[in-house]
Amino acid sequence: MLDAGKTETLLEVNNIEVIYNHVILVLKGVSLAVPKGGITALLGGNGAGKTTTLKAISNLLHSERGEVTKGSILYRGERVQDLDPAALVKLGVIQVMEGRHCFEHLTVEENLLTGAYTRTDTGAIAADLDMVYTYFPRLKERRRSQAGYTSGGEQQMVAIGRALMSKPETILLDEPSMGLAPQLVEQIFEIVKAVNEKEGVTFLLAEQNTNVALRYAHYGYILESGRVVMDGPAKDLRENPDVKEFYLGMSDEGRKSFRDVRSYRRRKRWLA
Amino acid sequence: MFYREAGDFKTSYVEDSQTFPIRFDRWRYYAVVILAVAVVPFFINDYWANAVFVPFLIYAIAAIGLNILTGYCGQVSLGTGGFMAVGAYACYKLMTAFPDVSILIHVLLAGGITAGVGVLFGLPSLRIKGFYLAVATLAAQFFLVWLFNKVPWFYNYSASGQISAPERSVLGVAVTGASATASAKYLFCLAILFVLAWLARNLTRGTVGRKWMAIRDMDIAAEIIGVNPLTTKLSAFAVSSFFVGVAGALFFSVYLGAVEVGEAFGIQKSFLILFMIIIGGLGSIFGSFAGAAFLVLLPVLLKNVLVGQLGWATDLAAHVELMIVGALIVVFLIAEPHGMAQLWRLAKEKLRLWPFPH
Amino acid sequence: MNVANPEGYTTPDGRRIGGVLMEMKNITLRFGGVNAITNISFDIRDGEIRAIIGPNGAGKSSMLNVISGFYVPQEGEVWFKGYKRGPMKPYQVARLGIARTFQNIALFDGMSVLDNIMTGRLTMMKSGLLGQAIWWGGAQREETENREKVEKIIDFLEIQNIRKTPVGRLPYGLKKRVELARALAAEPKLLLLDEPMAGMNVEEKEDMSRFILDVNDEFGTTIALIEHDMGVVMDLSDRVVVMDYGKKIGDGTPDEVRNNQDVIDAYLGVSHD
Amino acid sequence: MPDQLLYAMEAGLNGLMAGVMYALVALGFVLIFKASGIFNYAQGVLALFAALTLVGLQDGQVPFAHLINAVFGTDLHSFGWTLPAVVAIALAAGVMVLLAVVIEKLVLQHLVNQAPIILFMATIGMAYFLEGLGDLMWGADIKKLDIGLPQGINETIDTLTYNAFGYGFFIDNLDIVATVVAAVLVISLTLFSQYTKYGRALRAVADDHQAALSVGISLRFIWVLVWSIAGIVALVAGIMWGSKSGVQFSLSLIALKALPVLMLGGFTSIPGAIVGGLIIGMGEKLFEFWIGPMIGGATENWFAYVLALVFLVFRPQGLFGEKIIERV
Amino acid sequence: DLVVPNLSYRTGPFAAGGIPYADGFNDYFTLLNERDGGIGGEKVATPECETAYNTEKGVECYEATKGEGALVYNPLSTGITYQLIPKVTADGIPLYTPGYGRTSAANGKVFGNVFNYPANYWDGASVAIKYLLDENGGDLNGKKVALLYHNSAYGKEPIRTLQELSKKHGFELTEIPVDSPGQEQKSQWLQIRRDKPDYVLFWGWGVMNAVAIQEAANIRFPMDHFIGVWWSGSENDVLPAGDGANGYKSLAMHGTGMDYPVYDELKQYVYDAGKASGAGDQIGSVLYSRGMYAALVISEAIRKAQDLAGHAAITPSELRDGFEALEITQERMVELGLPNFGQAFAASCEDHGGPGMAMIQQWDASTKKWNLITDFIAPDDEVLVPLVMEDSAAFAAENNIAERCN
Ligand SMILES: Nc1ncnc2c1ncn2[C@@H]1O[C@H](COP(=O)(O)OP(=O)(O)OP(=O)(O)O)[C@@H](O)[C@H]1O
Ligand SMILES: Nc1ncnc2c1ncn2[C@@H]1O[C@H](COP(=O)(O)OP(=O)(O)OP(=O)(O)O)[C@@H](O)[C@H]1O
Ligand SMILES: [Mg+2]
Ligand SMILES: [Mg+2]
Repeated sequence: MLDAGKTETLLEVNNIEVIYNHVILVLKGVSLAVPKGGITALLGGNGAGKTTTLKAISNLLHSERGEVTKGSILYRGERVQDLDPAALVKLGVIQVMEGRHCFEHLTVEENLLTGAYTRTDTGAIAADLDMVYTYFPRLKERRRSQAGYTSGGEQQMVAIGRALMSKPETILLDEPSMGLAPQLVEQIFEIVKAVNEKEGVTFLLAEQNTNVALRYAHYGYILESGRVVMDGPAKDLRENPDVKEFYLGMSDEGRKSFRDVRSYRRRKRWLA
Repeated sequence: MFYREAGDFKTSYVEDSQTFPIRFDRWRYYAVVILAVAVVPFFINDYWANAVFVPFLIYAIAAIGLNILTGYCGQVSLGTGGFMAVGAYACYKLMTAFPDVSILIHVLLAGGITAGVGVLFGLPSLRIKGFYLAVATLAAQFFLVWLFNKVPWFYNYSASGQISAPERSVLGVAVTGASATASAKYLFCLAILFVLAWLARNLTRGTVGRKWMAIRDMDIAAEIIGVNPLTTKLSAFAVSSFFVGVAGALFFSVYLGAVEVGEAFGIQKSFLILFMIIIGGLGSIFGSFAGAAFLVLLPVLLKNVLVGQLGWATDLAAHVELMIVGALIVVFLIAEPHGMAQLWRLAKEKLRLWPFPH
Repeated sequence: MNVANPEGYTTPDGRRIGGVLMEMKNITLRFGGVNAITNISFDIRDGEIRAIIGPNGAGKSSMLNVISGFYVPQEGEVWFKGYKRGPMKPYQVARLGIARTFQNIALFDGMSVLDNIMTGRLTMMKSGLLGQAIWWGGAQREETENREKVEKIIDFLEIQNIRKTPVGRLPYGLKKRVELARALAAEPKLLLLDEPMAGMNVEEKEDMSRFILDVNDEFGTTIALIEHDMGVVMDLSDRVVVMDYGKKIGDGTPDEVRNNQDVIDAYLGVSHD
Repeated sequence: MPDQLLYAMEAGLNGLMAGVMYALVALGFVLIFKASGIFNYAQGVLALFAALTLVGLQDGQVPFAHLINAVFGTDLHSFGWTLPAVVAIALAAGVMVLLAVVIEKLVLQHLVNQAPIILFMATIGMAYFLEGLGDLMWGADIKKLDIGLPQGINETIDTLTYNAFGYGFFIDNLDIVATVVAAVLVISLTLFSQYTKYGRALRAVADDHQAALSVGISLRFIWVLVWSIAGIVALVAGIMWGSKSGVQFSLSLIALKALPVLMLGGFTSIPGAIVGGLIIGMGEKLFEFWIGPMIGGATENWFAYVLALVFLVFRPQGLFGEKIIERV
Repeated sequence: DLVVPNLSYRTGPFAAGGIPYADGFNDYFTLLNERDGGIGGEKVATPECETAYNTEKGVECYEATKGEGALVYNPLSTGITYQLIPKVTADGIPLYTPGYGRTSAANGKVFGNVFNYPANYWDGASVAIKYLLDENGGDLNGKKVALLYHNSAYGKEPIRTLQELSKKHGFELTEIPVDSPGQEQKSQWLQIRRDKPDYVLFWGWGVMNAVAIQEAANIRFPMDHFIGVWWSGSENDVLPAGDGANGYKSLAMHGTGMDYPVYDELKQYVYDAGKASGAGDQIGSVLYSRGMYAALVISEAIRKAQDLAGHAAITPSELRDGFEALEITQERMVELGLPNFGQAFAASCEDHGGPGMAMIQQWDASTKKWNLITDFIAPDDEVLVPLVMEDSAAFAAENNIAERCN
């Protein structure tokens, strides 16, 4: 397993603040370091700011009237905040957006091919297409369907496959497991792992499914209300009792049945 | 802190759902109403009435109408000019056929007739959506204009096809025709606008409004949770056309006094009113007012500055004016795609936080 | 327990489940060449929590769409409350007392949370266009009455603080909750939930589970639920239908399904417990 | 053959030709809609602007002469040259490309991911601006556009049909040229959008700006590309219509003739523009021919829209448009 | 100062017609100011206001200039005219609409403030038919005449008259409307090609003119059988069609070209002094001449009013009286440096419409010039007067107007 301390930092987020619509302050000073060749997980509850962080990195905030007002984002040591999102993809950073965002009117295969938009090596593209189809045989069956008509899970596969098609150096994955069948969730993380190990692709993933995420990630950050409240190597986080209780749903007696959680608990306030 | 919300506690849902829940807003609203009713009429002259106030009031009615259809119900319409023409011609026929009836009744009936026509042209909206529908509404625009131009019955067989408003009065005061005074015209339009805006506000805050907005935001989901798209869309067409029809009737009878259908109610009018609601803010009654005010005032202002103050040649000024209006529209959309109403909301949100930046 | 008993059955935790509320008979749904659903039959009993599971693209959401009248199956019959349902528009189905949430959140983005939830009550609000326009009197009274009901749901789901926020700004998880609130506002007899817990962490799933159980308990609402989190499905549901490639491959109690070899092969991969 | 039938055939044929002229304008709409989901109302004004620029360049008019004279008290009018048509067309095309760059920079870039209606409105704002600019640059008088295209009745067809039916058909030479040009445009644009990766990128952008950005499609590049092509198509339309009716303000109103075509063919289909054009052109001419005289004539404007509307009721996405995806 | 607002349109769809007209209008007053120091010692101000041919802007312009003490309005738009008729009547300001506007305003008994001499649309229609009668030896029986018109108030004006005339002279009238702006006229011209009318009369404005002439040339319609009203007979209309337009005819209610002594003075006092209106490139064109003619009539009315009132700074209502008492003789035209440019006429309380005569001009494409080919032809008042009476009586009834002049 990779150790964060030893490798160089590929992506660095320094104390950023994000404001939507000029008034809504969402991130209140978030800092992250993503090591090259590692899998870093970004955890946290609803509305913690995971998606916002990823969008800030990939420069997609502008199109949502959001803005990084403080701090800096460095990729390979260079400031990338002011780049065009497309330029960032050329640098090798690609994002899989939350909520799929397939191109509805394009077929599944066309969607995947658009992923390779920035590439010119036709032969390799075809090979990668085959690779994606081996990862997701379901997509091969539906390759000629318009993506808008495919099921939720199929769309999620398209989104991930599309990102893989661009042969990136870094992938920002926003909730990859959402809406996928259980064995597929494992499979996706296996793919992440494989791509990470074989091709050295760096991952930063935002995930609600903490359980799986912490099993595959090397390092984790926990975000609450726009602040990083805890970070550490994945295995340490897994052992942390608070994380266990709130993110893994385990009490001292092991996993509780969802039927038995009788009283609603107030969310624990982390010390910020 | 200038703007306070805290301290305004509501103890009932009625209070909570009133139009201006914040006391400060409410006062400002009363101040504007008093100004409009009790001060303006004493100072208004022909120029201000005919060049600014009367068109503003009438356009505001039309803008509210279109906003109901487009802003609230999400059905983009480019047929507004045509529907205004229906209102105008209906009013003309009624005025000349029943000269002794109050013009107020004629205007309202004209609105009703337009509502009927609106429903008819709204029928395709059940199948056709988005820009296809927008373009399809042009069928109404062109057809109606053609009809009023072609069938002599509509213009009482006059030689040129123009219709001219004879003098008619409300409560003994002339509001149409040459001898109507500036303040009479102004107050007549103001009263109608006031009542209609209030009705529109009621409609949009309750069940009907929610149905419209549901169809606008996601028609399929709306249907699945129990909104009947047929009646909902048609009710929006009907209500919207009613407003637009009333505006058309006033536009012809009170404001211009004589119109030629292709010129006064052409497609340019449809676009103008669409502009008003977009610049003002889709889905906002206040936005309709703001948009109407902006687009009525801006050209007058620009003209007075460029020609009156700077002494430019009129054609240069007109070209530059066109460019400025166009550029301002774009700048507005870039600055705030949700219109002036949203700018206003954001400003309030900022004020609430003032002096802290966030 | 005797699941086939037409009179209903009693769950292990002692809840009484009634007779058949809804029955799908031999449903087949095709899109061009794609068979989304092939000849599936199953029933939903009064008061139970019925889960539908299966791999991605199995046809689960399509099945919900058939129930809510959005898709019209080429073959098969839908029976509700003992009557065969004729061809119906979705909004008519809603008026029968069937409410639902959507897999890809379908909230009305331009409206506040409160207004969104109020739309859930549209089928119950009767005042006409004219009454609404005049507002004072009937319309206002009706609005207030319904508002009270909605406020109860808001309290119940603990979303008081976002009441007036436009839904577009909410994070994913809260949107799901608002959608649930909207469906509940309709006081449905049958509630259809399409992946209500996607994109939530464990804590939030626990909250959501509580809501679902309480709705079922307190209002006696029958629930049909699609979910990929097996923990949730196994813990909450009384009976489970399993679909794969549009076909039904299993139907029974969670325990039965969990040990069904076809289900393990097609969906679970390993047996979950 | 009975005369009435011959006349109808002639009217129908001319309708087809007129339809081609509409299609030329509709093409520009389709391109931009396909590439960004923007309903570009300014397309008509682009055609006007292009034609004005072409005439201005060709005749060596000094741009903004009127303004300059007013401000500096000079008396400029003309550079005193007359450029060959080809050179002037090339230069005008260059201006259109430049315009595309400017539009992207100043407007589109700032409106990424906005609702379609907002973008639509922005194009109307642009239309106003360009209209004012065009007039300010080149003056508002009617200008003659002559790049040497043939005009008037085609003798060959006249003689051929006369010999065949005893009635010579009137087909305008300019319309024949327009048909050839339109065919070339449609074929090459179809090839471009079908067989290059840009074609796919265009459709992706139209579906989802954000997702397109996220896979590395540069919206700026795509938009400049598409608006440039649309600008050049507008130039072609401007040349055709300008040769026919002179160049002045009303040229921008041809956009209104293109809308029903667009609606009928489908907003996203390049071949749809031409097929739609043919159907609309023929339909409105035949209607005017048979029914027009009974109801007072001048029916063409609305009939085109009503015809398209009727089609839409059966096919809400037009003949070849992409189906509107309805799913929950 | 004497304020004579110039409600012009130098932008919009009809700018090409509005520009020369406005220039001619301004330049003539500039000449009076520069050469004579105004009229009766009072300078004339012509504040311009852009209407873009749009009725709403027209209202705004009217109200804006009214405050400056406007003496008379001449909006060059039939639509705006209709709108201003009640307003000027209430405000007591004269409205002068030569060759356009509401035809029945010729009846001074009903329209006290409106003047449309020397000729109006119905006159024009009648003159055109008279000319055709002359061409055909006084008999139009069985001939086919098509009216191609702008589908608006303006274009529809001559229809009634022509219908009456067709009854009287036994020609067959076909009405062919063209929707504004009129860029696409294929159907109309195919119809003409098929029906083969003997003559086409033409009521167009703006781009419609150029397109019609081009299409006529395209179908090889004999151009000398194609006759436009005076609003369809300017250089703008024929130039785009090039040689094809050769022989096209139109009505003319005044002369054109620069062969008039007044141009020497205009050159001296206005053009060479750098005081020309607009770009100064429209001088001598048909519509320029028309604007100048309108200015001339207005200035003569002002002179008359000054005489009647006995002071130079007249009021609008004094000017109204001046219009009503106006008489312009050929001698006066000579004095003004425009011999034979316009017809002589005298107004009266009943008659606000003048004699209504017009000439026919023909386009020579090789020299790019309009040539007058007839003398002034008088309209058929026998047909026109009853029509005017009928229409004005209807207006009077609808608006409760009591007849004057009794
Ligand atoms: N476009 C926007 N405008 C205004 N506020 C926004 C916008 N997008 C997000 N927010 C706010 O920013 C906060 C963080 O949202 P974000 O989507 O980043 O959370 P998240 O951690 O990804 O949550 P989830 O797990 O539910 O996806 C939320 O409170 C949300 O309301
Ligand atoms: N309207 C449609 N047109 C064409 N194909 C469709 C349509 N709706 C669904 N399908 C296809 O039917 C199949 C079943 O889809 P459905 O959405 O029901 O799957 P699902 O079981 O809900 O999957 P998931 O768990 O991924 O949401 C899919 O392959 C999908 O592509
Ligand atoms: Mg998120
Ligand atoms: Mg699904």
